[in-house]
Amino acid sequence: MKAMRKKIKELFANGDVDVVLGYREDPASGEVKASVFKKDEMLEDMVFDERCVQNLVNYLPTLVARYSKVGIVLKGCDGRSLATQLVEHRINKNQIVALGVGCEGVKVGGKDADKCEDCPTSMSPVTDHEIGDKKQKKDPVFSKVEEIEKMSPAERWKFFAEYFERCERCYACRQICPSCYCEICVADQQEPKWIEPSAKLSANTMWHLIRAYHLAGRCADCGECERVCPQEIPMRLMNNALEKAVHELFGVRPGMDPEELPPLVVLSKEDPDTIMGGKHE
Amino acid sequence: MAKVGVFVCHCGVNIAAKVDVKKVVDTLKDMPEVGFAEEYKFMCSSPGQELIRKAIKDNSINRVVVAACSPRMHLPTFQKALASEGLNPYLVSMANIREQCSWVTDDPDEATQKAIDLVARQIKRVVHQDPLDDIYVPMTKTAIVIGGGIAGIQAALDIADGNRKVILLEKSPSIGGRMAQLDETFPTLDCSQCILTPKMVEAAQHPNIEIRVNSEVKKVDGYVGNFEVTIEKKATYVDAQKCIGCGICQEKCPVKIVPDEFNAGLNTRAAIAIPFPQAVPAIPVIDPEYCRKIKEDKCGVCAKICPAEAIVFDDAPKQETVSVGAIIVATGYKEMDPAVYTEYGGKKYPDVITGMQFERLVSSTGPTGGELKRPSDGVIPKTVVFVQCVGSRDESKAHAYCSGICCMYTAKHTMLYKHHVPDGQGYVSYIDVRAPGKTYEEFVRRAIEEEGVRYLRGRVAKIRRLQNGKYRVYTEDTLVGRAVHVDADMVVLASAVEPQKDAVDLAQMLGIAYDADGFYTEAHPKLKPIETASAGIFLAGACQGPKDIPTSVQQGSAAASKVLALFARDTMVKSPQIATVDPTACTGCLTCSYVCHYSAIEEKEFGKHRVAEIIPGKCQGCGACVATCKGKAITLAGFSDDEIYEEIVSCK
Amino acid sequence: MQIEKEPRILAILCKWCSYAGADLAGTSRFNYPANVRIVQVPCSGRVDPIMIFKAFVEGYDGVMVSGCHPGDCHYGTGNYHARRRIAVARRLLEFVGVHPDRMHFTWISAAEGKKFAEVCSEFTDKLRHLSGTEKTLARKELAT
Amino acid sequence: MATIELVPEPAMIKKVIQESRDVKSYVLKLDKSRKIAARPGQFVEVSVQGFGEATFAVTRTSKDGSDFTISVKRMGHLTKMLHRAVRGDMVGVRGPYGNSFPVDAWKGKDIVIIGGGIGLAPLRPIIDHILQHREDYGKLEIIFGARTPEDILYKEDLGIWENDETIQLHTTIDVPFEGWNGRVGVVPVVVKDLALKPDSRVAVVCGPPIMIKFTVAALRELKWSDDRIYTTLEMKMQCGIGQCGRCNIGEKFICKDGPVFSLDQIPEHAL
Amino acid sequence: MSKWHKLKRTDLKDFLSRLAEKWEVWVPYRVDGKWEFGIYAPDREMDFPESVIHVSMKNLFFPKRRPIAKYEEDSKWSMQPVAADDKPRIVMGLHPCDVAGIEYMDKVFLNSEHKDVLYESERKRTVLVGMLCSEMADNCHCTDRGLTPDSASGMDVAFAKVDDYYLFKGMTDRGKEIMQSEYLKAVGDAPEKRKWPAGKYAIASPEEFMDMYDDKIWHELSDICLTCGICTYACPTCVCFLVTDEKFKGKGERVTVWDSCQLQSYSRMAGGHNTRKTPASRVRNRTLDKFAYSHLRYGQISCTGCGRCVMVCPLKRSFPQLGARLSERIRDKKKSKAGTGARSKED
Repeated sequence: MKAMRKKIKELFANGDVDVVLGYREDPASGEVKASVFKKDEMLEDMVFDERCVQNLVNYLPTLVARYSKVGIVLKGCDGRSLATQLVEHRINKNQIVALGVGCEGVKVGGKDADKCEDCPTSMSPVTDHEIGDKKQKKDPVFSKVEEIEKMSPAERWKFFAEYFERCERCYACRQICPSCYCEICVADQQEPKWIEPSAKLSANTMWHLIRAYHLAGRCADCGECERVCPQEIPMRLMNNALEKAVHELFGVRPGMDPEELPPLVVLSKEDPDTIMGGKHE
Repeated sequence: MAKVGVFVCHCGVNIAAKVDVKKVVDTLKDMPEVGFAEEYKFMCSSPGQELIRKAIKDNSINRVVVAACSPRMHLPTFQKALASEGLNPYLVSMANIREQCSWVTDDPDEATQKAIDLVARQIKRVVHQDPLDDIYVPMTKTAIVIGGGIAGIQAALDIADGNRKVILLEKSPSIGGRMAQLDETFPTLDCSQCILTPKMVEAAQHPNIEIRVNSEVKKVDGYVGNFEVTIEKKATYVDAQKCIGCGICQEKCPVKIVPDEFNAGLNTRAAIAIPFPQAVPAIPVIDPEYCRKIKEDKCGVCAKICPAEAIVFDDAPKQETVSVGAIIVATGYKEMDPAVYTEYGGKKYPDVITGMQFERLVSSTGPTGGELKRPSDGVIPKTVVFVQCVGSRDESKAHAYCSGICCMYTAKHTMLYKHHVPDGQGYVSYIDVRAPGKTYEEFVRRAIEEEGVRYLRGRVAKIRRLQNGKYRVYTEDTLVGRAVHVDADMVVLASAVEPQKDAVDLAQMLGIAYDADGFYTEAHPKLKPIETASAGIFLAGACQGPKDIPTSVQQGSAAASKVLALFARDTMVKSPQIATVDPTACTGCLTCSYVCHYSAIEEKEFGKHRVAEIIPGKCQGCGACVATCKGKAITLAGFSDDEIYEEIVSCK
Repeated sequence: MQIEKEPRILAILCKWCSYAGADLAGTSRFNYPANVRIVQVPCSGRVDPIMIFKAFVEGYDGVMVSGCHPGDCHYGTGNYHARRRIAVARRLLEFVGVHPDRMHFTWISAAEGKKFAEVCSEFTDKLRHLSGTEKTLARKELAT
Repeated sequence: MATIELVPEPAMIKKVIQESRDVKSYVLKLDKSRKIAARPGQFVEVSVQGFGEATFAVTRTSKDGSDFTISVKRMGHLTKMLHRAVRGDMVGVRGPYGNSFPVDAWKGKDIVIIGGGIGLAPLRPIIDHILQHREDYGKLEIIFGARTPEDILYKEDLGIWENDETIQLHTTIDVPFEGWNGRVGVVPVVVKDLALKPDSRVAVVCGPPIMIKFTVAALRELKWSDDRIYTTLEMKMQCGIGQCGRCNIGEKFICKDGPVFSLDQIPEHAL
Repeated sequence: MSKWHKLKRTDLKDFLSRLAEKWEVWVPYRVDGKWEFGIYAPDREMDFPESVIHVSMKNLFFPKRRPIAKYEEDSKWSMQPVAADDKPRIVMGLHPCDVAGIEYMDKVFLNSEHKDVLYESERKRTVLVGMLCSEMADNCHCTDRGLTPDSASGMDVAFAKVDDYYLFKGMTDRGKEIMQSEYLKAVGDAPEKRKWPAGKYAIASPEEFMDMYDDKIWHELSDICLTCGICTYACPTCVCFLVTDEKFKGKGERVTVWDSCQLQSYSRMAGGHNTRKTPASRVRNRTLDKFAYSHLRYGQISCTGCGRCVMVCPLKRSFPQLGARLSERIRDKKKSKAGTGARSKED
């Protein structure tokens, strides 16, 4: 933490950053929230620990529009998220100073966050400065996905339909997702009405399928969609299912390489046709 | 909304036998979109089309659905009918109730029900169809001919004579191609060089032809009428502008160990050399692999001696992009390396040579100055065996196809041999003789009957080098049914005709199809032998398949006529069914550009944002970008989301 | 009517190969069940999985997508892109409970009329076998 | 049963007029005998069954009020569908809604109508009204700007106005165009060129946002006070009755408290 | 006035079952640990929580998805208004802030020349049985908004939880019928009036808020807001909606669907022009609408202090705190009189 504050002070002093996006502990409530730190601000409130769950990358586009240089504190997963944004020309890397911090895992509701289970790296794949350790981790397990895959189709649908039914279409999941940045989301488009605007099972199903599909190969599993969902819809599960799919089918883990194009726009003549067919093992 | 005219065709009994056409009309005429509904025996006939025209006039319908055969068959017919009445031709849609309904359904009730559904769906769809205007794109009336062999030269000359500019691209230092290496040509035995050189010179001097040697295609963008071809000129280390072609450099160059490609590797040449005396242009090229100055920074004799100071040791490859309207591919062939035939000792035995090597051995410009001496010891070969079909018609070892020209050139070789060595004996091992061209058969007969060449029917099993320096050729004579062997001084293998090594790379750059062997595929084997599936790209010569000189020349001229016909127009008409980006909805992620096969998507400034833009001329309308765009900022005219959505949801 | 009970199939076919293949099935009079509804697209690369999702939600029993064989795409590479998208879409649909037999993704060339008819028949058969199982995703009414 | 305000009444398209490249006018007649008595500046909500609703200014009302006209520029999906409509097609209509131009308060004044493109549509009823009560008003000046000659609307009316001695009409196009001999220049520039003095005039401005902004600036430069400049605002509207929420400027709803405002009634950011 | 009547807790189910014979009785249920409103059925776990539940009452009067007309696709025009539901209904367990929300909705939908008859019928068929609060939960701040947690104002019947019984009192004629119930015979003492703590989120006046339109603070207030729509869905007074047509198998419905000014699509016009493109402009709209516009329109600010927006916020951002922060800024500005500061130009 000391090292981080020191680094940030240095960056401010050198004029390398205008603002730094980080985590602030509210002295009153003790809650940790995303916050934009400015030069003359005390950095004492800045924290980095297991309470820093939120992915800050989502705020970058707004900030880079207002400041020319933005520093950002990144966990491993957030860094993956940033990588996916860079490759899609969402943010100009020159405007970013990426402060990778060795992440020891975060906690949601007092428990280790689910997303940390399959985390591939403690350190952001994109960094300008690295603070703390870099630990590469093993291949993903996707144990929760596998649990679902063991169910019969009807059971699976029952499981998801119950959640889809509850969706209020508040779009918190979309709004917090760095990768959901369409100018006009397909869910907001009136003609053709691929997704009807009203919150009902059929339209909600369309919404969740499309949300998950659009993130396939782009989602870096920051898990924010699920965390912010007021109805606790297991969106990470769907994201993970597709993360597992792109890993198995194309050998890709999104966000691990800031140069790597999303697998769904990569031309591959070598894919076997079997990927389109039948039950997968 | 909209007022749709619905026309259901009986197609004689083809549809009406299964589908209750009247019921289809009766069921659909009350749909709110339908303003007119009618059935007719043959909608594609003149009276059928007249029905449409009349309904447009009298019933002021503004959309048309024709339920008949496949749109692949008659859509253009009905589009014309609409256009003739002033209605935009893209406001018609066809319901395929013949190929996809009446012809594939057993039960008449089911067929009728399906037909109703199919037509209703098209009615819903057609309402969403937009009027589209054909796109006219200007055309660059310059052609590029890739490959400066005889086919390419002929094509270039014909186009140039038609008063259009041509770029003649050749990857080697001189145009001329394979024909320049040949001694005499069948079936007339006229001197190859003598008939080719004037053409080469004519091409060089033609004001409409720009010859670019030492150059290769690196990239092809664009589309018919507006190709952008990136050409790379290799480093030659000689300034072509300054060089006067005196040849003193190649004389003085101390490195004389470079295998001479022109002579099929039979001798060596200097590291700086003009490829052959009649080369066009007659400018030497330094081979950097061998040049001591370039490799070791020693020597540099050529530069010192060059009267024109044309040597540039720090030359580097240069890329340039040229705009052309049409492309002729005339990259020719290469002779197969017979090394796979280890039993023939190709490559191992110095006197087992290929057909092209034989050409060079008998050529007056060849390594021996036209005297036929065998490579190993310079002895004049008294017995020569010519082996046909080496690599051709032999699927197990090389190619299944027939190389087409070997029967004839082997016959020619035997004659040339007899002319050089009148007391020599030639043998030909053959499977059967294919001589279908004009006076070809007579030519072969002349070899056998007048020159006394012995034709042995059968495949050579093995060639063994004997102690005495002779080569024992084990073969058979199937006509008499026994194994024979011939002890020869030299063996000539009629090695197969193969596509160029980089043929597939070029095909992929051009986006043209190629067959399993690597020869380029014509658009139609009979009716479009010159065209490729890609508009504006034509084929000439042996790159499309083995060919002799007359056929190559014919194809060169044919391709030129295609190009000239294309250039007779000032603009190109392009289908308007292309994709467009709504810049207000685009986020500028540009992922669409990665899936575009035609590089048609570029970046553009839109206000403060960066957005994707589709170049209308380049877009071919495949829709890959549309499916990639998550925000649906891209619309493909003719296959918009609206139209497809309506088709999906309006099926009952 | 009997047709009502038959499974409904949406076939999204590319215009150059599979649609032509379907035409050839007709020209060659290879019969197949009358429950197939073909939507023409210029290229399988145009197929946005949103179409497949919508088809299931709108109540189709099965969805089939077919384009040119790999290497034969009229537009060069559209079918390669389609292959990846569809592979992912299939995983997602299976994951939320669509029976794998309800999806059929394949390549049919313009010359494969017989294959088209066979695929339609076999696919219909498969769906008939599924008639007892739940048609997941399919909405039943306007308000669902 | 009481009517649900948001459910439209059926109306039939009596006539379709192609005004310009991308603008069509529709003469509509309500199916029921109810008449649409739209005052100048009011608007209606027009529905296409299955495609929702959009807002259109009433651009003309027939004398007996039995039918009325809207002009539709092709923008989104609903307008695209409307553009496909033909005579005899049915649409849904709600309204008229909104306030109107205070034409009665303007009596005795000189009126300047400044319209850009489709922005002339809501202003045409004012002109119609003045021409019907010509003696009540002073001079009538019309400035109409279009992007190109192909974008000029209401050509028939322009012809009539041109020949009416009591009207001064200035038609302008944005940039030079082959075959166009008339005035060239964007509306704000024309306003400045004409050096319109406030005197006893009232100006009514409507057009694309950018045109309104600069025209207002030009008028202010010519010393016009805000209470003399009127405009009719456009924003995304849906219900038309001040309930759905989205068309607010501050506490005012354009659909209910507007769409007609004089500049002194609205904050600067509304322009 | 009438008196308070006792209902034994053990009699609650019988009481409700009896009511359900005539009315549709809506009560709070707990489903998967979450509260929601539903029609009373004896076998479901129900209770009356002390403070508001996270879903707002407005869904019962102005549903999320509300068909207003039906049509047949096979016809050029067949749009028929839906019939309003007039089945008598009791909604039980509303809190004073909920009632204040309903009163606000009345102003929007009923005090207008264009009355919303569907809303009106929902109101007409409903007897509001409100529950007086006995305590203020963490997020409650209705006292800052001029409400009293145990005020029965606007209710047809008021009730309070006391020890092992409930106290009921009929407030209006409509409520009287319920009071006839045989389970409400026993008369009890009026529930004790409490003194409620003053607010922690006092806010400035509507007029003062109006001056803040151009302030640069909106960027600060919006910088971590996701601009999702959940706070507006949960809010009892956010009634924005969109009108759209939905169809399936030849049948269509025109529906109103809740919309939210926090979403980017809300003000986007065909052609791309969007008057509220930035998050800051959307946060500003919502804040000013709650604290100023509503007052100028209807004479009542539209924040009832129920605290639901805080409950549901994915980032647990406190909207009342935001209002207080803004008010603080207003005070600071007044004090310093330093002028306007940098005017933000973002739209």
